[in-house]
Amino acid sequence: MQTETSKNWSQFNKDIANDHYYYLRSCIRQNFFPGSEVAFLDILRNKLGKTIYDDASHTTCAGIGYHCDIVPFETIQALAARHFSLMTEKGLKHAVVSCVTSFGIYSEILDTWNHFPESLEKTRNALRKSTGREFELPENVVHCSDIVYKFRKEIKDQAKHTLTNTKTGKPLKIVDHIGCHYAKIFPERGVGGAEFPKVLTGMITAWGGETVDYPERRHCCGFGFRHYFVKNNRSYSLSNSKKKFESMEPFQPDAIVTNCPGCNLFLDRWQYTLEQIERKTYGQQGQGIPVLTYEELAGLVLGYDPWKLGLQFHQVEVEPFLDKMGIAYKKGDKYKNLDGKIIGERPMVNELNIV
Amino acid sequence: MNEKLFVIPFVAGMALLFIILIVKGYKWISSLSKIDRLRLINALKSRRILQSAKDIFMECLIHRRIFKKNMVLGYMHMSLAFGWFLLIVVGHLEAFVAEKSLAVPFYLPIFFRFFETGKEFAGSKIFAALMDLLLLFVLSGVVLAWSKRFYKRLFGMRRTTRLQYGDQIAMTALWLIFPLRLLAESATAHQFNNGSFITQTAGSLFFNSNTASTLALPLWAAYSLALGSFFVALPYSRYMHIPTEMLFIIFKNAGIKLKKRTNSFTELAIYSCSRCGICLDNCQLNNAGIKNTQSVYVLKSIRNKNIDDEQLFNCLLCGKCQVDCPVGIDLTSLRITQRIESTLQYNASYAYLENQATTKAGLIYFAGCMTHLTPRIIQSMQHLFELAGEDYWFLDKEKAPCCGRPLMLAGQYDAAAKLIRNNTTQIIASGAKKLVVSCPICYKVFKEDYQLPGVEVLFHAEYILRLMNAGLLKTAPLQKRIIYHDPCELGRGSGMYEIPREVVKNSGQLIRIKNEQEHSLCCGGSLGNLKISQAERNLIRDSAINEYLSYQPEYLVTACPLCKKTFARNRNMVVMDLAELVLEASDEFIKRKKLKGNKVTNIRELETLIQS
Amino acid sequence: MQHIETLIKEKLNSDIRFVEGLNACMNCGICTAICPAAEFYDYDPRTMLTIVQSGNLQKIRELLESDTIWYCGQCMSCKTRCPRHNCPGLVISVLRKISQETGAFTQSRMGRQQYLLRKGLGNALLNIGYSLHPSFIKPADHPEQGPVWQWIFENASEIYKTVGANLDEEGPGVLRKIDKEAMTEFRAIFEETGCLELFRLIDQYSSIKALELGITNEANQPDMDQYLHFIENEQETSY
Amino acid sequence: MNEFAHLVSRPSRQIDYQTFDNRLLAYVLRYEPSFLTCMSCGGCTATCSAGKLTDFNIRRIGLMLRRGQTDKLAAEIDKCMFCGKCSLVCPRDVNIRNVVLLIKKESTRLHAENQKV
Amino acid sequence: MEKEQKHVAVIGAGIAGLHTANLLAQSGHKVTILEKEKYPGGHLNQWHHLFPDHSSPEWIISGLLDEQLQFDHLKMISSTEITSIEKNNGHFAINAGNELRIYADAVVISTGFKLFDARQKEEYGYGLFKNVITSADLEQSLKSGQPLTTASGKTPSRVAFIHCIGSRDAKCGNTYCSKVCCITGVKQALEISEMLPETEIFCFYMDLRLYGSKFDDLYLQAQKKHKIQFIRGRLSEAAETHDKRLQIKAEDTLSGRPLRMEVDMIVLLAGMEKNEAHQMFSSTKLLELDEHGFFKSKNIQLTRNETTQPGIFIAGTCICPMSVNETIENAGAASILVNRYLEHQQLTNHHE
Repeated sequence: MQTETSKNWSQFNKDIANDHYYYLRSCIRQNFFPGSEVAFLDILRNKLGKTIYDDASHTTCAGIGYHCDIVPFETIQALAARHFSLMTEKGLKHAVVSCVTSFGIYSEILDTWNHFPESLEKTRNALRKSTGREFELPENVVHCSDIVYKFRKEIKDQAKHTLTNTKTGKPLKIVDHIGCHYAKIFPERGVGGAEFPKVLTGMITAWGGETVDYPERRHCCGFGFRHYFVKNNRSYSLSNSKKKFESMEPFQPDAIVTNCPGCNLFLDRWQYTLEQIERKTYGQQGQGIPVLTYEELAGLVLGYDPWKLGLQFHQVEVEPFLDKMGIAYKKGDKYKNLDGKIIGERPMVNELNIV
Repeated sequence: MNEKLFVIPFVAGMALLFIILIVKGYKWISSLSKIDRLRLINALKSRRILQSAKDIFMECLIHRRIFKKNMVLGYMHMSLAFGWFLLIVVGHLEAFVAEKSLAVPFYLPIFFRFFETGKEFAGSKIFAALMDLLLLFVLSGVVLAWSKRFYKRLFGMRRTTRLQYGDQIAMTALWLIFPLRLLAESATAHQFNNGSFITQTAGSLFFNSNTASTLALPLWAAYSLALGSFFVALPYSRYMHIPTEMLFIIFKNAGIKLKKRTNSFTELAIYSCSRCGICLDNCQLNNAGIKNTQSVYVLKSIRNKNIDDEQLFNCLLCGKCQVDCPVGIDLTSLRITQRIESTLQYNASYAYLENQATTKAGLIYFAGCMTHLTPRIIQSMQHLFELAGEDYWFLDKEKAPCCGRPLMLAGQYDAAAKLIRNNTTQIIASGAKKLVVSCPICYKVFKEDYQLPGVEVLFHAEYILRLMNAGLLKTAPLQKRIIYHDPCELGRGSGMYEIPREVVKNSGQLIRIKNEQEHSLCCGGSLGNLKISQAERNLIRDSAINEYLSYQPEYLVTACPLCKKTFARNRNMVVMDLAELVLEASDEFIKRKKLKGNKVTNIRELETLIQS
Repeated sequence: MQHIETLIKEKLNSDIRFVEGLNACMNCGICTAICPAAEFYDYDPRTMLTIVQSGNLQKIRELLESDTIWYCGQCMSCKTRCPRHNCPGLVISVLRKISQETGAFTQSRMGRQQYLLRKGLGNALLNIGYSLHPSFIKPADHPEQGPVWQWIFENASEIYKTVGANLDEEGPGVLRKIDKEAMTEFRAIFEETGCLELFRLIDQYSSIKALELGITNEANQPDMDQYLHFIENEQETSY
Repeated sequence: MNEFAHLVSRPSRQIDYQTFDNRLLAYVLRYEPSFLTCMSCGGCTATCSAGKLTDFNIRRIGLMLRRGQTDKLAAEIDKCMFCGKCSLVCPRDVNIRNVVLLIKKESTRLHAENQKV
Repeated sequence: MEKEQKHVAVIGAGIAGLHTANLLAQSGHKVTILEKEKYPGGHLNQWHHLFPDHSSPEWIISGLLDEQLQFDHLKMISSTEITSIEKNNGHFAINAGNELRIYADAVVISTGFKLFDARQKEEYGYGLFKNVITSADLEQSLKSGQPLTTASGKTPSRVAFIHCIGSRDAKCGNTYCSKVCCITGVKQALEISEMLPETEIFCFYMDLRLYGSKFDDLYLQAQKKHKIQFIRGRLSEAAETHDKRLQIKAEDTLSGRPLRMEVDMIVLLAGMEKNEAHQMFSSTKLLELDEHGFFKSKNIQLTRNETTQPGIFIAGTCICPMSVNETIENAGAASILVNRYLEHQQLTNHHE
């Protein structure tokens, strides 16, 4: 796990495969931001012309279980090995991971196998014994955002919108939140390293936005795994997000863009909670700060319909941001099903943004 | 216009003074506690009143204590106080004789020469001569007082107190009273020839008939004014000590003591301070350049109600100041009382002391915090206990509760009581009959503030001397010149001077020095002072060391771990505790025996040897 | 007593993550400075690491029985900065594992919560092959999820479809149902790699603790539902 | 029942130099400037009589004072027995006993002041 | 017998090189100093004051240069970079730029150190936030005589010194202690405090390694007179706030709590690193380097100035981090060893 870091990571560009990916989904992103994964595949296939295999047979990486300490390291190694085996079966060598926790898990496992070959051998045996599977080590394991970053210019070329405030003509101010496990453990596995990662800022600036560096930018959202899953510990999670909001508040950002599905969830939901219990909002004009995934951001830039992207899944209303971008959307469509009927007994009212 | 009216300033001043004194006196007496009031009544009724009268005479008029300190200073105080007193007494006699009545106007004796300008009466010449003599006596005191302001060394003093506003008025008035009286009487004498050898001579020297008749009345008026001013200023000046001290002596002789809270007796003590400044020169803080926290200033601040912690806690509590206090005020207790008042709101929590294990033993050794910083003393004590075959429990060997005295010195008596309670429980539970301590700070508190029925509290010097007397500890006096330094808490604090000296004499050659026993110096390390810096402590220590060095001692022996630690930081002298000295002398004893051809390797062998 | 401490030592030294996570700590505090848990809990990764580095097994044992090791939020920020390449967060993982394997976790409030996680998250994994499913996030337990989630929760099948998800259906896609074969392999891995054994240990030690706390049914057997309820509601004494 | 009862912002343990109350520190430094030279060596704690009996840590008290953590400090200082060993062993000759006295003095005053408010 | 004049090449005209060259010239040797910069003096040219006496380094450099004037057989060639050194029959051929080739009987390397590039510690924001400066930058600023201000021209109300930048840090590959930064930090803190008495100054340190004579006096003075506060804890990160101040985070390790503070300026006490020039010597297998990339001594205890290659000597901070007075002492020691070597060589030649 030792990494020689005697270099400027901001000058460092990691190796990102160009095509033929194997897709590994994220538990939290599927649950809370399903549209993002759909959009990612669509962008890759239809906008960038890449092939990516979406396998029905892969499972969770059990990373949450691992960080909640109920799943041993040996287990997640074998689960990762199974995924590599599935990938090997398909003749693919480039894994693309939707979840930052999973990405951290894969990075840790590959690093361990590299430093302790006996653990790789043990994993091979365990996988063989339990499933009869064999596997090859992947050539390239990256996070989905790495791919979007790599093709940010191609996306810009097809952009329908830019990240500028259409009313003022000024770039939109966007806060990036990377997610701890993206580069904090292995700075060399993140674009731009751990301190000033470029993976999201690269997208933001490429698409015309302005990034905001605020004091607690690198601070954890507070997920803490067991700190969210156990109800009584949740105030820890809340407190850490609050710390971030307070720190970013003076900069008056237009939106937060996240790399990690968990962070996206917490930065969105804790704003609502803080508004409920402390009567405090951190965005402009008493509103919350919209929190978007990078896939959603790319989708908006490429002109996807906000409700197809799943922006209705967010608690903090995203409409102010869409308005600033000058995106035309139908307000009523937000709550409609595929047949064009309003879902639910009453249309959703977002309590947070009622002034 | 009635020229008699010039007496008005005197009469008014006198009346005002009496009213104030009566009011104050009533307040002081009435606010005494019930017990103290009973004590006072008993004292007034018993023969103790005679003792008080004697004390008042000796201290308030003769100023015996000041005489003891310095003859010139004593004379100055006596001539002023006793001389004036006699002037009043003899003046009254003269008036009674002249008027042949006891019912004379009370101002008459004061202005006798003015009113009785030509009358001859039995012994008038003698009275006149006597009164002149007394006036001369008083005037000599005034001259000395003047010169003291300019040349204090004559009085053996390096410093005198600074004056306050009230003091300045009263003092100026006092200094003017007698010269004015001399001038007024001289003028009258020149006019009416009713003076004697002084006034008559001065009259013809200063006046002609013209000036004498025009200046006499103004001079008498000035004299009356000076008197009146003095009386008015008196309650607001240090001269208040004159009436207060008398009451203070009566109270003190009645057995009334300073309490842990301020009361009327505290106030009385404060008012009794004449600000003579004798305490200033005794104070070793002078060596550290600290010039404003001495007892006289603290008393003044308390009286003015502007005492602060910086002044109150900047005192070694060594007790040197009160040794020479002419009024005999318990200055240390007074300051501690004030510290108690200052720290009354503080909390303390020693819950952690609860449930400690005790050990059954016949003797308890309590080393105390300070001894823990001088492990050689502990080692020596343990050696001594082994030698004596004691079954002892080293109470504070590992877990070390404090004795409580340092807290008391810092004014926190309630907190100290908690420690005392804890330690008492431990000591009683152990079933010990003896408690030996090697630190005078602990000794004082164990002796005075602990209730330890059936337990004898012994200072290690006492214990060692007993071992020596019982033949359990044999020493051969070392060929060393030794100065014994009296620790403040042991000497002035607990009155133990001779026992440690006996021990030293058994172990070496004791040199007697000037500042010893109750005049002994403080090492500067005192826990009583919470404000002084280490650098200042070093100055105090070094001045003591330098004095000791002038006797060319080989060992400086003390009986206090804190003194030892403090002195040892100055590397010019070998410093040791009594216990260490004794052990060295004991080794010497063994060595000498051995030289005589006997092989001694341990105590048992020594014992057999001694027995044989 | 002695046995447990020897066991702890063995387990520590045999875990490669421990070897990776602790080189030599020089107590600079860079980890605590940045640690989100150090700010909101009485927790200090530096001190934790110093104790582990000291090799004092009794102290390490106390650590395993304390809330301390459960405070870490596993963000691994400590790893980024440590000038000696230590990773307190990783050492914590090892300590937590040993705490569960030795039963020490039942001695602390935060430790006991492992039973909650094993039941909730553990069963979810074994049953569906996901850590989460929309049906698990019940609005009543998750007020922070807000009214939007309530709407999603109540209308999941319809809403997920609008964004192209494949909720609980066959084939690939978002939230698809993971097929039988995959689940068989998944569970076999859990069995083979000791995860199920860990679950059994957590269950076993937790029922011992329940018994110890007198949380039993009429047959004097530990009542694990009640125990679950107990640890769910166990409050922090103070902070 | 408040459904958000379990969700409160936790108090921060962080020493925040932007917000800390330095009144007590300023008072101590005014009357005992030797406290400035403390280098946190811990000699005082090692010798402390109270420290031998309980977890009382005089060095840490000095730090609490310097970092403005006055809330717990007042209660903590009450464990001091005033024996003075700390001052005697201090390599920088800090008059620790006076520091304790000053803390007591000013915290008592501040407490009284807060009561009034 | 007539003593044959030997030729010594000294590479690097910092104080170590200048002093060694002077001493060798005094012993009668012909000496050539090769300096890659235009002017001699090395890093000291950029330094304002030295510790512990706050003296100016100019007098050291000018003193050494004045001394040179008395030796005709001492010559300095500046603006010349060495490209290679070859050894032939116990003699050395030194190739430099401009087709220059010098033959020497012995070589003294005094190439000094390289200041750690603080940009590598990205988390401190050097090169990114204008109010983050290094100790070298501060020294330049002090040398300019201008009052110290923040980037926006304001007097800083709070300054933090951060110790151990690029030292004792495996993250940047330097696990050793640079030794002089602690005292430099204290000295600079004192100087700022003298200049701006109202400014609050904090030093974040891990250990205060004030090993030298009078160093601890400065520490005491800093605490006592200047109320400079020392906090034991390594800075974790610095970030710019909305009003362009800097938020820093460390642990106050002595109280075991994380600490946050806003300051107007951060001074990073950058450590000493191996010079790039070292690589040239090691790649040609001429000399060995130690694990930190400094030149390896033949014997670290006895012959600190001898390299693993007979005839090539080292002096000053190319061996390890050193203070100015240590460097001067070290240069003296080097000259003695060179003398001994040349005498021995003369004897051997004579016998041959």
